Amino acid sequence: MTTAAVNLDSRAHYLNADYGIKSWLLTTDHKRIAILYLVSITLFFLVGGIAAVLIRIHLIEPNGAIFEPGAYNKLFSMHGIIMVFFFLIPSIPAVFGNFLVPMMIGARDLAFPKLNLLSWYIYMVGGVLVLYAVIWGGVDTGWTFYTPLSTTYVNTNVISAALGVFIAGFSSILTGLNFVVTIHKMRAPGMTWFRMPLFLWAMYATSLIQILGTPVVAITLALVALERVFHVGVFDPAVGGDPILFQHLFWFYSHPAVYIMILPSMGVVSELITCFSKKRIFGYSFVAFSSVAIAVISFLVWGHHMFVSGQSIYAGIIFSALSFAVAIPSAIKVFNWTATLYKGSVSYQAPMLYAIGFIGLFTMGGLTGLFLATLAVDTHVHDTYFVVGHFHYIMVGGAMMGYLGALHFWWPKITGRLYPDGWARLAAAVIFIGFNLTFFPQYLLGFLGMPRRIAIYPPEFQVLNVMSSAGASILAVGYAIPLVYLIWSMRYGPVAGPNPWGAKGLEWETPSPPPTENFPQTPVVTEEAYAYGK
Amino acid sequence: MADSHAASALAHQFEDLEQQHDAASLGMWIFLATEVMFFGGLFAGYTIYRNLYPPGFAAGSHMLNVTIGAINTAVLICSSLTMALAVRAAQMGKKNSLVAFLLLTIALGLAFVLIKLTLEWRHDYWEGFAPGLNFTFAGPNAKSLELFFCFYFLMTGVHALHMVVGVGVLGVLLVQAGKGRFGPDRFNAVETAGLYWHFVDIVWIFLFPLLYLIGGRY
Amino acid sequence: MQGHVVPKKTYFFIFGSLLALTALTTGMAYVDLGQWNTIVALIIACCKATLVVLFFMHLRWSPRLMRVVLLSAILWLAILISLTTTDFFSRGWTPIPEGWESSLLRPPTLPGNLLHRR
Amino acid sequence: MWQGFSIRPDQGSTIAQGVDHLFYFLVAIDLFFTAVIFLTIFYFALRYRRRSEREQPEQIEGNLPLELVWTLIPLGICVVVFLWGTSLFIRNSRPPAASTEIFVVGKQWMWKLQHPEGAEEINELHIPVNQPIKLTMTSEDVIHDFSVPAFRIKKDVVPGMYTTLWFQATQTGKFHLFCDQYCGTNHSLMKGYVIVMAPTEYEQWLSGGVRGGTMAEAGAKLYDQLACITCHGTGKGPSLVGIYGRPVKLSDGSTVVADEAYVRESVLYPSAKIVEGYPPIMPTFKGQVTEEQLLQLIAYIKSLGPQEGKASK
Repeated sequence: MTTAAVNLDSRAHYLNADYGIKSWLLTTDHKRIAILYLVSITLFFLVGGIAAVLIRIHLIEPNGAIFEPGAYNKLFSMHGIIMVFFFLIPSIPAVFGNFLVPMMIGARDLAFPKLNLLSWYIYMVGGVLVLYAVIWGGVDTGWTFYTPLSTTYVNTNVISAALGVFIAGFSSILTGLNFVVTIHKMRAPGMTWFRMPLFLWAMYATSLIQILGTPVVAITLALVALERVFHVGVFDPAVGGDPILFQHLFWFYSHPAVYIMILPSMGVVSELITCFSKKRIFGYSFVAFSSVAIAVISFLVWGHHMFVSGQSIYAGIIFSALSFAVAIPSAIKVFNWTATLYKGSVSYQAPMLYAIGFIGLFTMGGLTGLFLATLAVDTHVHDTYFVVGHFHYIMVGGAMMGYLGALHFWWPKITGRLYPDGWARLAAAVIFIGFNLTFFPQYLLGFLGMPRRIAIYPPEFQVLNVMSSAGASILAVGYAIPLVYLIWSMRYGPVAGPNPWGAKGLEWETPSPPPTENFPQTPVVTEEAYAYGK
Repeated sequence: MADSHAASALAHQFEDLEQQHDAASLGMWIFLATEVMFFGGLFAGYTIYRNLYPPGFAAGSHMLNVTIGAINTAVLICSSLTMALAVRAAQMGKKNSLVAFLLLTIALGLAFVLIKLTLEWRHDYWEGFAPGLNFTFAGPNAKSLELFFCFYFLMTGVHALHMVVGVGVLGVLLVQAGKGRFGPDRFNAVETAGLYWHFVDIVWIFLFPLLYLIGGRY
Repeated sequence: MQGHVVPKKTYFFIFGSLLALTALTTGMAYVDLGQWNTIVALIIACCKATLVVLFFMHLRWSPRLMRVVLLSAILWLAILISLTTTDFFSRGWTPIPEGWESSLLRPPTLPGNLLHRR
Repeated sequence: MWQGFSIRPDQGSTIAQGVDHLFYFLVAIDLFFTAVIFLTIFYFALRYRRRSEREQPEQIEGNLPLELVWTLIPLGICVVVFLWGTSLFIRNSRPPAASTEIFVVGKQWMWKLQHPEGAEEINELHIPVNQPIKLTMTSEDVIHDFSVPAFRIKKDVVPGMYTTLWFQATQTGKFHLFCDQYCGTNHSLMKGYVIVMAPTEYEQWLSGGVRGGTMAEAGAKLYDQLACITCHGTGKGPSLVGIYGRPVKLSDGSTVVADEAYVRESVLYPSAKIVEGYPPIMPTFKGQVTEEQLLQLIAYIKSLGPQEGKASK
């Protein structure tokens, strides 16, 4: 083990380039900033995860096992705000995007390294503000901040929570901006658009959403905060304002935000599937353009969150039609991934298990989205546990599986060490089983009509709720296992070498962990992505 | 001399100055796209309410002083000109005229904000047109008038905030220009700040008719 | 590497046009054009914005990519505004009962046209 | 825990069946595609598993016809589902002309409902079966959502705006009414029931009997209306507080337990059993109270509990 440590440190790389807390907090190295994000989003995930576990324990009893309704409301609001804005949205872009975008295109760093560090600080300021809000006094508006509840009727820390999200939004915008400029301007010689790994296409599409959507939710939440401070009524019916306008502006961002979470995972899955079946991707251009198509169409469908909101039914019909449109590129991706396995050389190391888990869960989550795009059916299941089940299949089943897949795939590159593959496979299986047990019953609950966000429910729903809670405990164990062995591997894991998976891509051509400048000299690209035949 | 100057101007992640220049201006254009959407939220709300309450919005608009609005528009257009000239001076390496034009731009920007603050906002406040602070109007369209003034203060306020940030940025550039930091090889900062400044001008070009000229003055 | 240097004359010409257009738009507000007042004002504003973007912001001499960025920003703004207004303007098409009075409801505090827009 | 467990909600309205058919159609589509994807992956995973580290699989670039097939088939399905769902939705949003209109006001954290005849209720909506009902709704404070899963209907209740819903119940019974839009602290408690009654019962309910409240509250009202208090609270007659379930000594020396039958007999035939120490002055209420009202009176007397002067409930 000690020899391993000697091996890694015998040469200069980004981790041993400098030591001390200052070398981390003032770094402009994209790889170190990625680590800063990795640590901070893990902390936020733990906070949000504890809230989730408490929610599920509470719901074992129809009358609620632990909390008063008011406390329960604060708990699910905290879970939603932290998981959505401080874990899922930054997760893959801020950690793996930061680490990989420059390496995959053969650049030394992102286009604006200082801006990149600034993004992390902005994110932390927003995060601290929100943590303050949820821990000292709490927020009970839900992550959706619906008016006039949030502006006039609740007495909790709405202002600091809304400002926290507002501030964190700029972190997301600047990260997206950095990626788009980097992908446009910093590609190594020979790295044409159609030679780029699909992860980069996905990151590019994600960045478009971050750039064009986030400012709208920022100004909207700023208006909510102002309305609370000054009691002016932009969304207040008492002054003639319209609360439904708030929903339009909010969902204009917050629906595409779902694709900020899922698109990067789709990019990761494209990398994993090709690597572990030793094959080029089936239908490269279809997979690449479907990412961009998803990003664009995602901006046209927000009204399906408002089918029963009092929105005009004609607008509802338009939004319903457009919502179906977004299903097509998603379907194209799933079929192409499946076809990539055909005649491949498929191996089942841990990252591949996560990728296959992603495809399964995303398929189930995506298909249940059809129910919610269908006006007549949505009328029944809207705002019920069906919706909760659906978006957890996408955001936890999909985005989280992709995140863990990425973590296991690039961990040797990031740390230079391997983790125990057996444990990793076990964790993947436990997570897959726990996840389905947790969230599948929620579809049934929703069909039966159990509303979301309630602390007390009719006793006939108890069986399914208990199943869901049981699943949640398995899921929690599943998430804890990687935490243990990954930390263990940082010190005791075997040395990985530059390319432990036999993967293609520029990031694998440099040592693990990579040197500060990524490449000894600027690489020249001569072949397409996923050239596994060569 | 020119070579060493160029080398120090090039950040380590870029291959050459052209790449660096393109990246900087692309970055700023993308940032401006996000600004369009940031103001876009306000414009969307404005569009909805103006069409729901045409009389209230017209009445509110008539409470504003067109002359001051028009003068301020002219002030901003002047500042855009001086900013464009400042960029030109930087491109050509004329240090003194760069400093002069930056100073002029800052002065015009401050003039705009001061006119806004003293002649308009203060006046509107004392007249009782400031929703949430001092709103005393009680005419037939009081509610929709209040909504108009909400948007008036929000939009002009966010715009003025952008002006103040712009003035701050130009201040930093002014100090650097005084030290002779800019030249034909190195004017990205001035150019991107100029893009931002012109964008803020464009926002006002739309705010002026949308806020001051509703419903006709005939 | 100094980029495109625009002649001073061009800047002053654009500057003059912008001032003239400002005067024009202010003047037009005093002419009764009915519905068209707003449209004329917006057209003039668009012209001014175009001048600023093309000349002051050098878009005329910039790579095509910058134009794509600008156009997509405008397109996205159009999406936001048009799809939102779709809702508001078609909401009145669904018949709403003529104002019922219920003893349970507080007297309406609204300016009115939100409730019974046709 | 398993009581009332089911995975199919009641179909309580004319709308429900149509929605369910579409729902099950979608379930079928989901199952089909999930099965196709899962089985294909499993098959490929086994068939093409890596047998040696050195094997070089054949590289396949893609297949345009295949791409078109799996673009067009989902597209076709989406078009079908969209048209089906939308036409159903439009039909479901159009109330028949002959609907009875009921007004709904949402308020933190209760539902106030008002019938056209003037009857008002809270958190309970009594309606006749097989009669189209149209709800016109607004809110006094925040956004609520009127949702009756058994009827497959739901609509936000928005301040400053009227929204409408309609349904026609097809079976009598008691169905959950939820607030589905999170509305603040006691959102979880903002719930109630829709009680669907046979038309005759509904008429009876409307005409005054069972309006609002619990049985005991209705009994209390009745107790008041019939002026029972003029004797039973003043000493002219025996006090009724806490007598329920206790033995009562009668004037003929015997004792009876004051149960439901005894109370009923005393109301209808007061002279049958006279309590010791009181004169037989009570008039008969036969013909003045219905059976249902009798039950309410009994419920009220039960609720008077053991302590003197205070209702335990």
